[in-house]
Parts: sequence; C-alpha cells; structure tokens
Amino acid sequence: MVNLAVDINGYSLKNPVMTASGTFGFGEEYEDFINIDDLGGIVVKGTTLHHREGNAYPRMAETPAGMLNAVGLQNKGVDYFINNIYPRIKHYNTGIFVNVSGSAIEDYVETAEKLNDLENIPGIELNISCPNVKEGGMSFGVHCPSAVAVTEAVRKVYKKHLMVKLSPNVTDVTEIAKGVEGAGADSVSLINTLLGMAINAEKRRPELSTITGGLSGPCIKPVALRMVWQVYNAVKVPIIGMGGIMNATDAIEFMLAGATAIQVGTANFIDPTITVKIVDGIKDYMNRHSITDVNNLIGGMIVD
Amino acid sequence: MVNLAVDINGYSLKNPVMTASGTFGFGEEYEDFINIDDLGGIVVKGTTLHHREGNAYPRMAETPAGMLNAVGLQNKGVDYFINNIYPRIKHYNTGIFVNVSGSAIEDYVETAEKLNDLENIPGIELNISCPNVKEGGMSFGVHCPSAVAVTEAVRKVYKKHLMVKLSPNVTDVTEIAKGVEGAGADSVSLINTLLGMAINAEKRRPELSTITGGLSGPCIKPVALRMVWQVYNAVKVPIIGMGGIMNATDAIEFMLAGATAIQVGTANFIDPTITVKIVDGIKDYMNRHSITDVNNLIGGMIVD
Amino acid sequence: MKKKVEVFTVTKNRRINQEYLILHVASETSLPEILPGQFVEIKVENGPNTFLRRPISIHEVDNDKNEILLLIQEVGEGTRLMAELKPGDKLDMIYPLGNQFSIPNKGNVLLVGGGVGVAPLLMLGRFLKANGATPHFLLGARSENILMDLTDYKKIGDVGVTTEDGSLGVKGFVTDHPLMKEGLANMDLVCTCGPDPMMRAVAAAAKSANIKCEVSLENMMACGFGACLCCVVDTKEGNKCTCTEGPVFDINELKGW
Amino acid sequence: MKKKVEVFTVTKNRRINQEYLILHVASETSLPEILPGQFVEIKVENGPNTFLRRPISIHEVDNDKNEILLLIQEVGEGTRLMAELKPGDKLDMIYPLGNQFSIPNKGNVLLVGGGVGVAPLLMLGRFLKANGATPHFLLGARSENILMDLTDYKKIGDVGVTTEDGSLGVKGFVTDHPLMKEGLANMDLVCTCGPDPMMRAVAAAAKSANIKCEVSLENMMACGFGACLCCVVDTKEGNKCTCTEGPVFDINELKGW
Ligand SMILES: Cc1cc2nc3c(=O)[nH]c(=O)nc-3n(C[C@H](O)[C@H](O)[C@H](O)COP(=O)(O)OP(=O)(O)OC[C@H]3O[C@@H](n4cnc5c(N)ncnc54)[C@H](O)[C@@H]3O)c2cc1C
Ligand SMILES: Cc1cc2nc3c(=O)[nH]c(=O)nc-3n(C[C@H](O)[C@H](O)[C@H](O)COP(=O)(O)OP(=O)(O)OC[C@H]3O[C@@H](n4cnc5c(N)ncnc54)[C@H](O)[C@@H]3O)c2cc1C
Ligand SMILES: Cc1cc2nc3c(=O)[nH]c(=O)nc-3n(C[C@H](O)[C@H](O)[C@H](O)COP(=O)(O)O)c2cc1C
Ligand SMILES: Cc1cc2nc3c(=O)[nH]c(=O)nc-3n(C[C@H](O)[C@H](O)[C@H](O)COP(=O)(O)O)c2cc1C
Ligand code: FES
Ligand code: FES
Repeated sequence: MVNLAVDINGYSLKNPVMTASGTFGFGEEYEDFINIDDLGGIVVKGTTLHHREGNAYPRMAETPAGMLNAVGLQNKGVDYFINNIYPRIKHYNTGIFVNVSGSAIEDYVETAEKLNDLENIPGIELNISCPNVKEGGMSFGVHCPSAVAVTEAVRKVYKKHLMVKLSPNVTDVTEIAKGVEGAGADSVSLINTLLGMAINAEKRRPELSTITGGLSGPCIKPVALRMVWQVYNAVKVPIIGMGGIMNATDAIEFMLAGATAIQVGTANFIDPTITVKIVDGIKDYMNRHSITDVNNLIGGMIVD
Repeated sequence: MVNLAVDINGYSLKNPVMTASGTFGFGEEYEDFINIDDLGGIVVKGTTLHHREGNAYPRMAETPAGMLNAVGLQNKGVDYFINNIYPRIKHYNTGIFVNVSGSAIEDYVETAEKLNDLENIPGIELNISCPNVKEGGMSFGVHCPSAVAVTEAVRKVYKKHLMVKLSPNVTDVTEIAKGVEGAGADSVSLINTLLGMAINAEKRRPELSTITGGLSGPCIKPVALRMVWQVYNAVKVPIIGMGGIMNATDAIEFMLAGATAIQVGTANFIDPTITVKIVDGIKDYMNRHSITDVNNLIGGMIVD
Repeated sequence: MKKKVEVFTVTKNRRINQEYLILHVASETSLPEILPGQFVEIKVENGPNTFLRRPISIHEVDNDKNEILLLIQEVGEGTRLMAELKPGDKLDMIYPLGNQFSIPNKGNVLLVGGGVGVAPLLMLGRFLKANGATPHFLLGARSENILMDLTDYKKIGDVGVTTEDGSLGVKGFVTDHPLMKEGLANMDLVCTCGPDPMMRAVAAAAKSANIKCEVSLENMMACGFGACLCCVVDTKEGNKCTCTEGPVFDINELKGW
Repeated sequence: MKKKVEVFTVTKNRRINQEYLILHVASETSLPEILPGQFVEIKVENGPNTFLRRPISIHEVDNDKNEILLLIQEVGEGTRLMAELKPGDKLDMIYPLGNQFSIPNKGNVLLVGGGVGVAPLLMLGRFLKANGATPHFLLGARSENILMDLTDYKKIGDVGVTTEDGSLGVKGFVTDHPLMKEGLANMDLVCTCGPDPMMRAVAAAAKSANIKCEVSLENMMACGFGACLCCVVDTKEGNKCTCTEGPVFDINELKGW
C-alpha cells in the first residue's frame, strides 16, 4: 500500500491529481466516463461575478501538440453557480475548487465573498490572467503590483484555501509567485495558458475570433515544468503544477520539479478517463521505484 | 514570374527565406544538401569575443513537437571567425549575417566592431538573450533598459545592418521591440527560444546538464506568431520572423502576421533541404493565389 | 444515453469514390441506442498533427453486427489516416454524442445533403420512414464521380440529385432543384447538413416558404461532450454548445439564420 | 563522401529475437562508399513523439543490391515504428554520417560489442579481414535469447560470447571473457561499441594493457551532420561533435576515459 494523499497548506487531497479549470466543466460532463470521487480534486469552470457570454466563435484552433482557445470565460455568474450548480455537485467526495475570475478587483472580492459559505467548497483558485479593465486591459497576473493587490483584497474576505493561478506570460514568474505568497496565498497553481496565435494561410485570416488565444497541451509542458521548478525554489507555499500533462509520467515530472499536486487540462478532451489512469500510473511508478509515500516525489529531482 | 525579393531597411534579400543562428552552422554543413546561394540569407552560429566551450553534455532533449537545447554558444571567437571561417564562406551569393553574443556590453561592442570591415557581411544579428554577467545573469533581452543599452552601444560602432534578436521570455515584447528600434536597430528578429526544461522521470534527473534550456520547433510557433503580430503593430522597422517554421505554409503565416523575412531553425535538422523547399512553396502559394509580389504578403492577415 | 470511450475494430473500409469512403467499425458488445444526427469523436493514432479527436457523424448503425458505419471525406491528415485503416485495425471513439433530428410520424420530410453532409441523412431517412413520415432525399455534389452510391437511399425514399457540373441530375446547387422550388411547398420539415453556404441557402428558402427547418452544424470542436465550450453557436438564448445542445438546431433558434 | 537525404525502400524486415530486428533498405541508385562505423539518421513518419530523426549505425552494406542493413533494438516509439515497417514501405534517411573505425592491414583486432552495440562490428570485421588483419569478435548480451545470430560473424572470425545469465558462452560481462583477460595481450587494436559502462570497462582494460582502443559513442543527436553542436564529447582538444568527428574516437583523445 502506498500513500497518495498530499496536503496543500492544511487541506488534504486524497491523491495529487486534480483537474484544470475550463477543461472539466463542473465535473458533471465527465460523470459518464469516470467516478469523480476518485480524483484528488476538481477545479470548476472560470466563474465571474456576472453572467458572461464569452467570445465569438471560432474559439479554438489545433496547433502542433496543443491547441489554442479563446472561450473568454463564458459562464452564468457566481449566483447561478451557487443556486443551480453547487447543489448538483456538492455531493462529490473530492476537493471542489472554484476558479474565480474578474476584470476589476471588486469583482474578484465580491465573487470570493459569496463562495465563503459553501460548505463543500474548500477553496478557490484565483485566475489572475484576466484582463484588468481598469488598468488598460493587461492581465492582473503579469505585473507584480496588480497580482499582489488582487490577492490581498481577496485574502481579506475569503476565509478558506486561497490558491492563486499564475500566468506564464511574464519575464519572471518567481517575482509574482513571491508577491502573491506575501499577499496571503495558501498555494500557487501554474501555469495558465501561454498567449499564442494561429493563422489560416489559405484564408489569410486568424483562426480565432479574438486573433490571439491561450495555448495549452503538451507543447507547453517544457515551459510549465521550468516555471514550476523556478517557483519551487522561490516560495514556501505548495505548488499545484500543470501544463500539458497527458499521462502519469508527465504528472510525476511535475512533482519531481516541485509540485505538491497537479492539474490535468487539455488531456481530458482527448481521453475523458485520463485522470483516473494518471492516479493508477502514479501508483505503478511508486511501486516500481519502491516509493511508499507520494510526498517523497515532491521536488525530488536530483541535481548534482 | 513572381517577385520574391524583399528589402530589410535598405538591404535586399533575393527571397525572404533565411536560416536561424545556431541551426545552420556556417552554411558549410549544408553544402552537401543544398545550394546555399538559393537562400535569401543565412545567419551563422552565435559568435562571441572570445572562444567558448559551451555547456557540458547532455545539451539536448526531444519534447512534444520540439526540442530543448543548451549548447551555450560554443564557438571559437570572432577572430577565428574572421581569419578562418569568413574566407571559406564569403563567396556565398547570399546575405551572410553574423549572430553576435556576449555577456557584457563591451564584448558585444568589440565583436561588432571587428565585423565592420568584412565586405561580404552586410549585417549582424544581435543576440540579446545571453546572460548579462554584470547585472546578475538575467538576459539583456528581457529588460528594456539593458536591451536598449546594448543596442545603443553597438549602434555607435557598427556601420552596417543591425538586426536585434528579441527574447520571447518577457511580459511585453512590444516594449523591448520599441526600445531597440529607438536605440537604432535596423530590424528586429524574433523569436529566440522559450526557456524550458525536461525531466527524465525514471532517472529523476533533468535531461540537460544546465537543467533549463531553449525550446524550439513547431511547439513554439503559436507564441512566435503572436509576438511577430504584436511587434508588427508596434514598430516600423522590418521584422524577421521565426519559431517553429517547418514548411512554406508556416513561413507564409509569419509573413501574413507581419514578417518581412523569416528564419528557419530546428527544421533544418529534420530536413536539411527544407529551406529551398520553402522558397519553392512560397512561389507555389503565390501562383495559386495570384500574388505577383511577395511583399504583398507582409502583414496581409485580414482582420475584420 | 451514457457516453463511452470505446475501442472499436474496423471490419470493412469501402471506398465510394476518390474522396469518400465508408468505414465499418464493430463493438464487442451490443450498441447503446443511437439516434440520427448523433456523432462520434475519433482519436487518430500516429498522426503527428492530429492532437485533438475528430468529430464524424454516425452514418448508419447495424445493430445485428454491433457495427457503426462512418462516411468519411478525406480533407486532411486525420481523415486521410482514417481512410488508410484496414480490417482488424482499432479505432478509439467517444460516442454517442450530440442531439438528433426531429422524427415526425407523418408528413413529407425533405433531407438535403451537400457533399459529406449527407452522412447522417441515410439513417434519418430510415427512422422517418419507420415512424410513418415520408422522406425525400436531395443530394448535391460537385460532380457525379464524387456523389454517393444512391442504392441505399433509393430503397428508403425518392432521390433528387444536383451536380455543379451537370454530370448527373440537375445542374447547379441543391437550391436549383425542383424539390427546393415547386416541391418545397409540399414539405412539412426540411433537414439539412452540408457546407455552411448551402445550409444557409436551404434555410433561407425554407424560412421564406414558412417550413420548419433543422440544420446540422459542423463547428470546430475540442472535446465533443460539453466540457470545453469551444463549439458554440449564437442562439436567441445565448451561446449554445454545438456538441451537446446540437449539432442539430431548428433555424428559428439560431441568430443570423 | 557527400551526405544525402534519400528515401529508401524497405525490402526485408527480419526479426532476430524479441528485441532485435534487421531491416534491409534499398536505394534506387548505387550506394556511395560507406565505411564501418558510419551511421544514418532516420525520419520516423507517423510518430507523434518522434520529432527528431533517429541515429542508427550501418550494420552492413550489400553493394550488389544497393541495400543497407540496419540492426535495430526496440527501445521506444521511434524504434518500435521502425520495427513495424514492411517490405515496400519507405524510409527517409540522411547518410552516410560520421567517421569510421581504423582498419589496419595486419595484426589482431578485438571487436567487442554489447547489446545492439554489435551493429557496426560485422561490417568492420569484414573490412579488417579483407585488408589483412585478423578480427576476433567478442559479443555480450543479457541472455542467449537476445543474442545475435552468430552465423555471419563466424564466417569472418572467431566469436567469443558472454551472457549475463550464463545461458550461452561465458557467464558475466564481456570483461569476464578470456579474450579480454589472457587474450588481450595478443591484440593490436580493440574496437568497441555498446552501453557506456561496458565500453568504459573495455577501455580501462585496453588502457592498462597498453593496447590502442577505439570506442563508438552514442551521444544524443539533434541533427547528425555537425550543425547543432548538441552531441559533443569532452576531448583533450575541447568539445568535439560525436556526429562528425566521431562516433568513433580513440580513447586517448577523450577526457575522463
Ligand atoms: C458534428 C460533426 C460531424 C461531422 N461529420 C463528418 C462526417 O460524417 N464525415 C466527414 O468526413 N466529416 C465530418 N465532419 C468534419 C470532420 O470533423 C473534419 O473534416 C475533420 O475533423 C478534418 O480532420 P482532418 O485531420 O482530416 O483535417 P484537418 O487538416 O485538421 O483540417 C481540414 C479541415 O477540416 C476542418 N476541421 C479540422 N478539425 C475539425 C474539428 N475538430 N471540427 C470541425 N472541423 C474541423 C478544418 O477547419 C479544416 O478546414 C464533421 C464535423 C462535425 C463537427
Ligand atoms: C551514432 C549512433 C548509432 C546508433 N546505432 C544504433 C543501432 O545501430 N541500432 C539501434 O537500435 N540503436 C542505435 N542507436 C541508438 C538509437 O539512436 C536510439 O535507441 C533511438 O534513437 C531511440 O529512439 P526511440 O524513439 O525508439 O526511443 P525514445 O523513446 O526516443 O528513447 C529511448 C531511449 O533512447 C535514447 N535516445 C533517444 N533519442 C536518441 C538520439 N537522438 N540519440 C541517441 N539516443 C537517443 C534515449 O536516451 C532513451 O533512453 C545509435 C545511436 C547513435 C547516436
Ligand atoms: C478550453 C480551455 C478553457 C480554459 N478555461 C480556463 C478558465 O476558465 N480559468 C482558468 O484559470 N484557466 C482556464 N484554462 C487553462 C487551464 O486551466 C490550464 O491552465 C491550461 O490549459 C494548461 O494546462 P493543460 O495544458 O493541461 O491544458 C482553460 C484551458 C482550456 C484549454
Ligand atoms: C541547437 C540550437 C542552437 C541555437 N543557437 C543560437 C545562437 O547561437 N544564437 C541565437 O541567437 N539563437 C540560437 N538558437 C535559436 C534559433 O536561432 C531560433 O531563434 C530558435 O530555434 C527558434 O526557431 P526554430 O523553432 O525554427 O528553431 C539556437 C537554436 C537551436 C535549436
Ligand atoms: S466541443 Fe467541447 S464543448 Fe463542444
Ligand atoms: S548531432 Fe548536431 S552537431 Fe552532432
């Protein structure tokens, strides 16, 4: 018997495998394929204070070993989540995290406050990759002061686990990681999508309605692993690693680089059963390497 | 007959297809496969003031749709280039650019100065992705002040075409592009490699001796295209686009996004004849689309 | 109808013409209920450029053999690799996905297919006929040599044909066919699937003739089962997912149709 | 010797054992001069995870048939896809790459191969014999059932064998074989190819016996023809490219050997 449970700053996950926001709906979309309770945790779709229609179609393009998306946070707003969705999913015996997004600090704060009282929501993931409408549209997450400001403001009102999700579109991810740690984040998750673009040469047009979009999938794994390792060497809070995880080996690489838990995103689209396979694969690896506690993998990369 | 010639701020390339530094040796390595004179230009290996041994083996790892490298600017120094290599390659009837690297501004300046007098070298490409040893090792290219400083210093001594190669590992590539344009760059080339990392899960070790390395190949194409398009909308100097170009369609996408010329890097390893195929493929595309002048592709993406 | 991921076995790969083929894939167990208009998401193995699954309509179902038939047009790497499959090869599919066309129990239904868009219509015709309605097929193609084999369609209903080069049937587009002109008034429902401009022309004709019209959309999909929100279409009630709330929509629901 | 990119046709795929196979690939034109120790870089088609080419030694050359023979061990996706190739399939290769082993015209030469490292030694033996030297093979494997077919080797020289489980020949590693112990003093040259620890052990033995020793290195390569500088080995004259200045090196050139 191996121990798969990990602790993220006081909250225990039964195993390190979570799902990434925006790729797993509210869990319900996957009920036909897997038992949600087998997962360490799920992060539900990006939720904003008010209803958002998202961006115009087309919203996705396939790229080498990945995809671009421009969904644009389509969601029915936090009240709808609380009243209509939460009652349907609160029975899941797994850590249900809500991904909170916004375009102004007050939006984040108000949304987070409303989620305080949901008993079976142990924490929120603050998506600071959204455009900061008050400061010219650059995302909160790419500048340290705005990342710190939004984290601090939410920290003041939100009582439970506060995970802050970092943007990879920055010069120095460690600066921002340290900033949000100082501002009260209980953990950091990374990476969100890389900003990318695709063009249809025949049509001479962009593939996405928004021209640029978020790149995800195995193509970004080397960048994601690098950032997890850099952040691991910079902060003390636990790291939830993601970016292109397609199988158990990838998941283990993130843990070796310093992640306490991992999130699976785009891979769910290709194999909706992949998360439970990853849990099993981690067990196999541990047995093969005579590792009895998954916590021994965290930051376990050997550097001479 | 179609016109393939493009002008990069006064210097004319017979076609927009160049090769990327560090992937094409000094051209000689490809003489068995293609006629170098068929190319618009070549950028030779990263050259520094003094001889450099580069990093320890292992220096490369395969990644999804790409590779990481950590060559570390192995080269025999600029004097060796001038005395031993230049005489062997100066007969090429193509634009031969020297990629200049350094760890201190004075190194860049001295190296560039020495290259001034080589008749058949129309320009240099300033690789500002190298670590700035005097300022803590962060690369010159990731902060605007250091990028500007090195460009200005080299501009003062270098008389011919000054191309500055931008790093993608930044929050805002347009800021740096504008900075180096203001500092006297005749053109900007982008992107250099994305900083990445790979881990061997079985060995629990990094794949590269340097732990992190530079990611290249099709996996980075969406990021590269996005940056070319952003820079195209920010500066007036010509852009030389690169990052994952594997075929003529990719090359055309970069031109549609705003590149005047393109560089082919990693693809040369997989098909050493790919550059001339790309030249032919661009011609085919132009014929198919009744485009008589390749310049009409530049920035030709249709945005409603 | 629970969705599943299942590895099917190819039992037959029948070439229809230069561009089209029909793939028969068999399950080891009996198939769940599958309705006309639904589709599968196929994992293309060994495709360096086929990262995502490919959505393909369910062309027909053979419940005796536990087989699903897929009508595939070769347009890129994914469909080309599907075209190379041989009996015995495996095919990983998520199914059954999406909603279905309406199946009234009486009246005349015009089924208009363009190109590979005919894929779901054969099965739809069979269901309509079994339920008491009268299906009329109208199939359009660029040329006779890339038209479907019509034998199976003729067993179910009458078949009108248009080809752009006039090599068979009426020369022109489906909207040039008498079934879409004089004939339209006799129809109680029009169901269409094919290239966007064709469906829009058919929808416009049906709308002005005041006849209910259902279209099957082929939006770009990343997942196929409602998780990614990439495949949306703008409807009067806001964005809807083509993969779960479609692919079949009544044109009255859609904005801009 | 000009390097070329050429698409060969597979003519034969012979399975040697569970892990090894020999692929015969034919050119349409006559082959250029190919020397023992040289290698090819293979583009693996349809491999989602085989972005770069794969370096494989030239096992033998059949100039009458314009064929190159490759001895391949299945270790990952690329070599697995090579193992699946059938006669008639195409194989895109860059060749001939790298330098060669020394070929003296007299004296005793010990050729020590471990695992798939035996690949270049058969051809080397043939060249040595033709040139007047006497080749002696020493082949090591984990077990008899993954050892090479020895027939062709025996035609050229005497063959010593070690297996780790003792199922054939001497039990143990190649360095446990009499040829590497008492026998070594009679040798004028040792050429070795195989896993790094094996080559280091062989090199150490040769060095202490004061016998010239050449090793063939299998460094990771991105290009194979000197363009990327990824494949370097630390030598007394600084970093050298394994792909152009190797793969064969005299151990006296190398640092740390
Ligand atoms: C609900 C639905 C049902 C379909 N039914 C059929 C069918 O029965 N038979 C059939 O041959 N085709 C069908 N298609 C279209 C089919 O999905 C595409 O032709 C296929 O995905 C192209 O893949 P490829 O790798 O061959 O081409 P690619 O090289 O990837 O692309 C070629 C073209 O296909 C389009 N395309 C690529 N990926 C997708 C995607 N994920 N979704 C939609 N379009 C895409 C691209 O815009 C491009 O123009 C259907 C599509 C949808 C959404
Ligand atoms: C000069 C040279 C000659 C070789 N000759 C032969 C031969 O005759 N027969 C044979 O079977 N093998 C030979 N090899 C080894 C062969 O190149 C690798 O086994 C092969 O590249 C693995 O590819 P894969 O996709 O099957 O495995 P992967 O899944 O890519 O990797 C499996 C293992 O192979 C190693 N490997 C992967 N890519 C390379 C690479 N580009 N260069 C070196 N090692 C790599 C990795 O470290 C890994 O441990 C030779 C290697 C070199 C450098
Ligand atoms: C279709 C799609 C929608 C996404 N939506 C969100 C979102 O709403 N909030 C968020 O923080 N991240 C979102 N992401 C980013 C993922 O959660 C994840 O950070 C990223 O995709 C990298 O992981 P992957 O490569 O495993 O997919 C989305 C990603 C995709 C592909
Ligand atoms: C092996 C290797 C070595 C490189 N060396 C250099 C270099 O010396 N100087 C430089 O500016 N860029 C160097 N690069 C970066 C390339 O020139 C190019 O910017 C990058 O690889 C992206 O293009 P690609 O995806 O087409 O390869 C190197 C890239 C590779 C793969
Ligand atoms: S394709 Fe993912 S929601 Fe429809
Ligand atoms: S593999 Fe590229 S230089 Fe040797």
